[in-house]
Amino acid sequence: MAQVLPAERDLRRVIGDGDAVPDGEVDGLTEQDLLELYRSLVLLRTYDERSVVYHRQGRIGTYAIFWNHEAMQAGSVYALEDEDWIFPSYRESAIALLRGMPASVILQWWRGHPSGWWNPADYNVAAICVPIATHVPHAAGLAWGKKLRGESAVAIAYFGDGATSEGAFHEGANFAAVTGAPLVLFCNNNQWAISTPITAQTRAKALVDKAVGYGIPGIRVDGGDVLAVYEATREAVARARTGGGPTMIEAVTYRAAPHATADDPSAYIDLARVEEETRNECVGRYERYLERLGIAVDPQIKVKAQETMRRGIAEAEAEPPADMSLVFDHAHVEPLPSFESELRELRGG
Amino acid sequence: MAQVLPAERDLRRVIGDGDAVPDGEVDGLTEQDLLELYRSLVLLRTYDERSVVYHRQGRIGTYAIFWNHEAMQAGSVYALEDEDWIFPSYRESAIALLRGMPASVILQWWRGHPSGWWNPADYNVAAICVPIATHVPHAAGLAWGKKLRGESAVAIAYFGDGATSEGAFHEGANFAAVTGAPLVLFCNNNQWAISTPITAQTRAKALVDKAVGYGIPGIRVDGGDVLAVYEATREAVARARTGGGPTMIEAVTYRAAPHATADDPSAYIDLARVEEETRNECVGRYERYLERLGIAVDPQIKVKAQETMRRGIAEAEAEPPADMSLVFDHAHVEPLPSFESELRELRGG
Amino acid sequence: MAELTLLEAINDCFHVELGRDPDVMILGEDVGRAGGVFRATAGLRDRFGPDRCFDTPLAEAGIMGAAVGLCMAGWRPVCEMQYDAFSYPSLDQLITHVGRYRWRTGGKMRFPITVRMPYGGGVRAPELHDDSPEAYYVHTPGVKVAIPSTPADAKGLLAAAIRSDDPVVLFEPKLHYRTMRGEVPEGEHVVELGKARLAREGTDVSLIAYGSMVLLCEQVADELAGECSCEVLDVRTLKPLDEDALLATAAKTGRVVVVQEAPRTAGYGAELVAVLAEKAMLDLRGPVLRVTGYDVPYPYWQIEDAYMPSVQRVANAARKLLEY
Amino acid sequence: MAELTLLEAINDCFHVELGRDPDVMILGEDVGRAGGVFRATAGLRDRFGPDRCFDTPLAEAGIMGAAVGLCMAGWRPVCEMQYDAFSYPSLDQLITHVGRYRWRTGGKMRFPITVRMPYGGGVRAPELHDDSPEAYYVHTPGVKVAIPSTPADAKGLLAAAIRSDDPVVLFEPKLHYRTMRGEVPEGEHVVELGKARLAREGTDVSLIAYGSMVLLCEQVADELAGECSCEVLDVRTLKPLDEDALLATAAKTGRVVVVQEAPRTAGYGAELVAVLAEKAMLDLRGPVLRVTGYDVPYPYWQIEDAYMPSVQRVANAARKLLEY
Ligand SMILES: Cc1ncc(C[n+]2csc(CCOP(=O)(O)OP(=O)(O)O)c2C)c(N)n1
Ligand SMILES: Cc1ncc(C[n+]2csc(CCOP(=O)(O)OP(=O)(O)O)c2C)c(N)n1
Ligand SMILES: [Mg+2]
Ligand SMILES: [Mg+2]
Repeated sequence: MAQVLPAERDLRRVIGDGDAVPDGEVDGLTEQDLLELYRSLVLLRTYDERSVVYHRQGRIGTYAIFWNHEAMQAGSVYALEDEDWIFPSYRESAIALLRGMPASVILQWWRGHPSGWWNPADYNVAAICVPIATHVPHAAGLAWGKKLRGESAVAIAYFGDGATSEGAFHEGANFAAVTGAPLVLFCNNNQWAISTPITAQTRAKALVDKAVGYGIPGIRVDGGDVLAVYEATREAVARARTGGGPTMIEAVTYRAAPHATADDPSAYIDLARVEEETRNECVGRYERYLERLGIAVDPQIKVKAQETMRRGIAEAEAEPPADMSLVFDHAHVEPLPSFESELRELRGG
Repeated sequence: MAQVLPAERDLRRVIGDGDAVPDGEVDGLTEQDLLELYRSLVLLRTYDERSVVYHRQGRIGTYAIFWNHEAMQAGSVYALEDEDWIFPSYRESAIALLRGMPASVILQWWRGHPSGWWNPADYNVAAICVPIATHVPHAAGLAWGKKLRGESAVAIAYFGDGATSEGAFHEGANFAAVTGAPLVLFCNNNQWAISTPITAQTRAKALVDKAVGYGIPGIRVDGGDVLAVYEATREAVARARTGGGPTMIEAVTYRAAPHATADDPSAYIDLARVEEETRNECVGRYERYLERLGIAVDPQIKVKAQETMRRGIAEAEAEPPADMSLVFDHAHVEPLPSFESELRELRGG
Repeated sequence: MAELTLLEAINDCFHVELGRDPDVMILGEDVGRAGGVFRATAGLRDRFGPDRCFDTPLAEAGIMGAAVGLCMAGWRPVCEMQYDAFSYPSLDQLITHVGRYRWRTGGKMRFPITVRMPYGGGVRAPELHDDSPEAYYVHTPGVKVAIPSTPADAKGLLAAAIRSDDPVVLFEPKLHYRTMRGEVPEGEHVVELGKARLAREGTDVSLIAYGSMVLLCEQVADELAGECSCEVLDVRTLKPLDEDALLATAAKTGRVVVVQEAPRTAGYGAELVAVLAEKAMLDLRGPVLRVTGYDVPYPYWQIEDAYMPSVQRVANAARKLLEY
Repeated sequence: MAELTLLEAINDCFHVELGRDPDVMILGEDVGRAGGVFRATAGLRDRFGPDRCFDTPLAEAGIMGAAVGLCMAGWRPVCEMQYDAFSYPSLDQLITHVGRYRWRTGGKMRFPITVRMPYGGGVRAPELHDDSPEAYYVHTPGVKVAIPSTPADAKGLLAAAIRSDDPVVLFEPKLHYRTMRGEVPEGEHVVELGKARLAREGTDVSLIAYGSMVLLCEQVADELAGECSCEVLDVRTLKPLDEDALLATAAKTGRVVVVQEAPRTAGYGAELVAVLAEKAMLDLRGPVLRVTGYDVPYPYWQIEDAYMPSVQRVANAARKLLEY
């Protein structure tokens, strides 16, 4: 079993600022990899920005914006194998794009259409978890269950800073630690839970300090630095896969956008800080890094991402309306006897 | 605000072993205090041993034995003021004896008689908490509420090693930390939760490591050493009372008796270890310490404790049977309209 | 009297009650800085300070559990659960402590906790923002439950809950938060717990409902106006139930339809029917019918209307009774 | 057939089912080393290894939540909740995930979770060891519920639950764990979910119950033998309910008493009455009566008998109907 490391409080960082902080690099990443990461970032950014527009146009419902969270998602997923399982919260609603899920499926989810519900086993991506932190025990159970079967898959669960206050986070993290489950506990610390700042959420100096209490290693990383996130996750995944059990990663970023389309943060947020964070957002930071390295990015990457979204929304909107029978379908494997007559009644029969 | 200390992993200890480990002492404790602590230990020990007998005699119901836990209870309560609130679990069922509650009340609780239910405000001792860890948020709320009112009272919540796995512990501890509530989180780590050993409960090296994750100081103390427990609690209480917020204390001991009268640990426990722990039990350790200091103990202390128990059980047994109306009384301040006719029906009217 | 929305009526109540009693405090997620995600608590943090309208950590069991302790310190806490389905983590504290702690002290201590939450569907939201969980709460000993259906009652029942020395849980029909307006008495306004409201008088069929289903029943009454005369009873307090009002309308019309948005099986509607089946048998001219949500997870929103009791389903039930 | 206690029948079932299907695993507090605090899982850790009968940390929501993930990894988890009231921390996972996850995958994944727990009072225990929480579970969409009243059914329903691809919650009458003995088929024995059991045939009054109240109803039938002939229907599966059996006994006798140990308001008994009030109205010769626990915290044990439905209370209800 890997040695249990104490939690780190220092933010790991790879990407410099083109000035005082020098650029680093991640062992083993080729230019191909760097471009692949860029593609992921652009895809997510495009998904997010288009979704806000679609919402304004009334084409999708309420939507949880993940602008400036892309580096955490892209960097961590790039450290996974396809066999590894992803447990997203609503903040990572589009993460399955990185596993090849059509954009239309996720858009349908936000459109409240049943074709937005997928089979987790198709992409090894669990359903989007709406209630805070309740998926952490699921991820622990899946990872533990895989280990019990002698399979090599690892799981990663994404949750926010607010989520660390929930009992479900605690119980899931402890279960994973005790069972030695191959799990990465990935905390997106964007410093807000809707209107509640991190200082009202915890008295801990760093959320990753919680790792110590579960007897597992913790890593704190700059969440706006896609390479640092990748590297940290790769380390955690390797430990998990070789029997070292779970790791908690705290990725520190800042929610520079509203919590969701329905939210107006002006009442509670520091707008100057938001502006500063916006200037330093993660996709631009990575673009400047690539530029400094002299790596040219194909403009087609952005064009293709736009194309993906155009096709996605078109496909979603072309889907026929859901049939009422779906009210009853899938609630059980063996349906309740009442359903048949209830559906008949509903159809006006 | 007091500085946040890192959690200590070393066991604090005051009482030596009369051999390799020298005796220490606690600043400010007089001989009078030392004898007072002894009186508390004997009272609790007597209560516990008599209760096991009463259970065997069928005079009380199932009973949760706290043999070898007395030092934790006596030492910590001695560090409190009367205004301070105690939140016991079932393992500290008799702790209110130390606040002057008649033994009959607690015996009645274990006899399932309504006169065993008391007004917490009479002794500043909350009701015995049966579900694991659910009283931790209560204690946090009380302590926070007192602070909000500008009152100086502090609270202490007792819970076991198993309890640290529950979401309720986590949410309560975090609430207390965030609100700066004057609370002592007192973990009785007796290394077992019924048949589940501490190694199946957590992967942490020490339970007090959890304190770091809440951003609060943690103290690890020898739970069989009444003076070390007293001293640690005194420090935590002082910090709480002066605005420094909560402290977590992990008191390490060993459950040398069955979990409760209904439990047979022979199936799961290491009997040699139990024997060793029994030889080193906390009341005897303190007696030997006093002996080494040359402090004579009045044999009347034990006699009086026996007398308290004799009177307690006699009073409990003399209580008239509870009236059926108590099924309905006290469920609400404004009773439900149905209760009147239901009681009439019950009385056969 | 002012014309207020349901939400404004709740906010108005808070201003009155926090002003009136310095022991009342609000705690919940985002109730302070943001004034609540629906803005039910807007302006209270500024007016009464951050301690009396407190942004808690994200932990519903912690909120409910802390409230128990706050009562012991002399406070009258009002807990907001951000949405119906996000109250489930607090059920443990509710069942094991909120409903039992007074009894556990032999009646010596009071636990004047108010729990309130937006509930119900029809708002085109992602899953778990649409539940009608009242049955879990009503079944819990030691807990009273009320559900307003008008702005005036939203204010009056909340005031009654806050002033009650018993724990009271309030469900607020979020569907009507901003769309329903009504006259609301200014200043102190208390609606006694345990009293139903006759929303509409009628003679042929009784439609019995609470919360957002009351308006639906009134629409059914309109729809059926040419065919029969519907009485609409707004149960308003689910526990304690106003049995007299329930039995009176059953005695008057002899035909009863109970409407509930929650899933059918073991919902609160069953309790209403059971009371009638025990105590109004001789008055009934036919079966007691329920129109309810189905025993399924609340659906994705594109088909949520199919789940919801509709004017048509309720009207059909009423017609069936008329033909009986 | 062997004569087994209810507990032995459960243990026997586990031996058969874990032996039969390598994907079945048990998790819970003290289920392994100790074989459960009631010893329902005795011998399983030794026989099948600590991974298939796993001692979890003390965290009920963690147990229920981990079970969801275990299903995704191909396991068929059986979760033990140590006591009724200690299942409440897991209600959140039950309601938000166990009952909804299959639906959430468009029916693509299966969640064959079994949850079992000892329930009910009468055992002279400290508080919160006596609850009858079935209504919370029955009301939850996506979840099936069964409650055996005999050793044979304890085995057969547990086997059915374990083999079911739907989540099933089982409540075991702890009062009868060791005191009730009965013939239990050896080896594989499955009692289909959704079928009631006619515990006693009769013609004048139907006593309808489940779990530990069935034996009580049989005692009432004996008690009343000189006065009338009682039919006793053991509902056995609460969801899905065997409506045919319910309606058949109501049609046969026309007089129905529903007996439930849980608090009265919005208990499962109300659902049974509501079904009768909707579908058996013409068959009924009088009101449908409920005999239940009261809407109070389950009392301290010295007076718990006053809370419990008694032979006398049920017999009185039956007599009332006969006089009607
Ligand atoms: C159990 C539960 N309680 C409350 C909510 C409502 N809610 C949705 S998002 C949110 C804030 C979450 O903050 P955080 O965990 O930091 O994640 P972020 O949204 O910042 O990514 C809240 C309170 C919920 N979804 N689930
Ligand atoms: C919520 C809950 N789950 C389960 C139980 C049953 N139970 C009673 S004591 C106990 C073990 C507690 O262990 P620990 O917290 O270490 O305290 P100890 O008994 O050792 O003092 C369990 C599981 C309970 N009382 N409450
Ligand atoms: Mg956040
Ligand atoms: Mg312990």
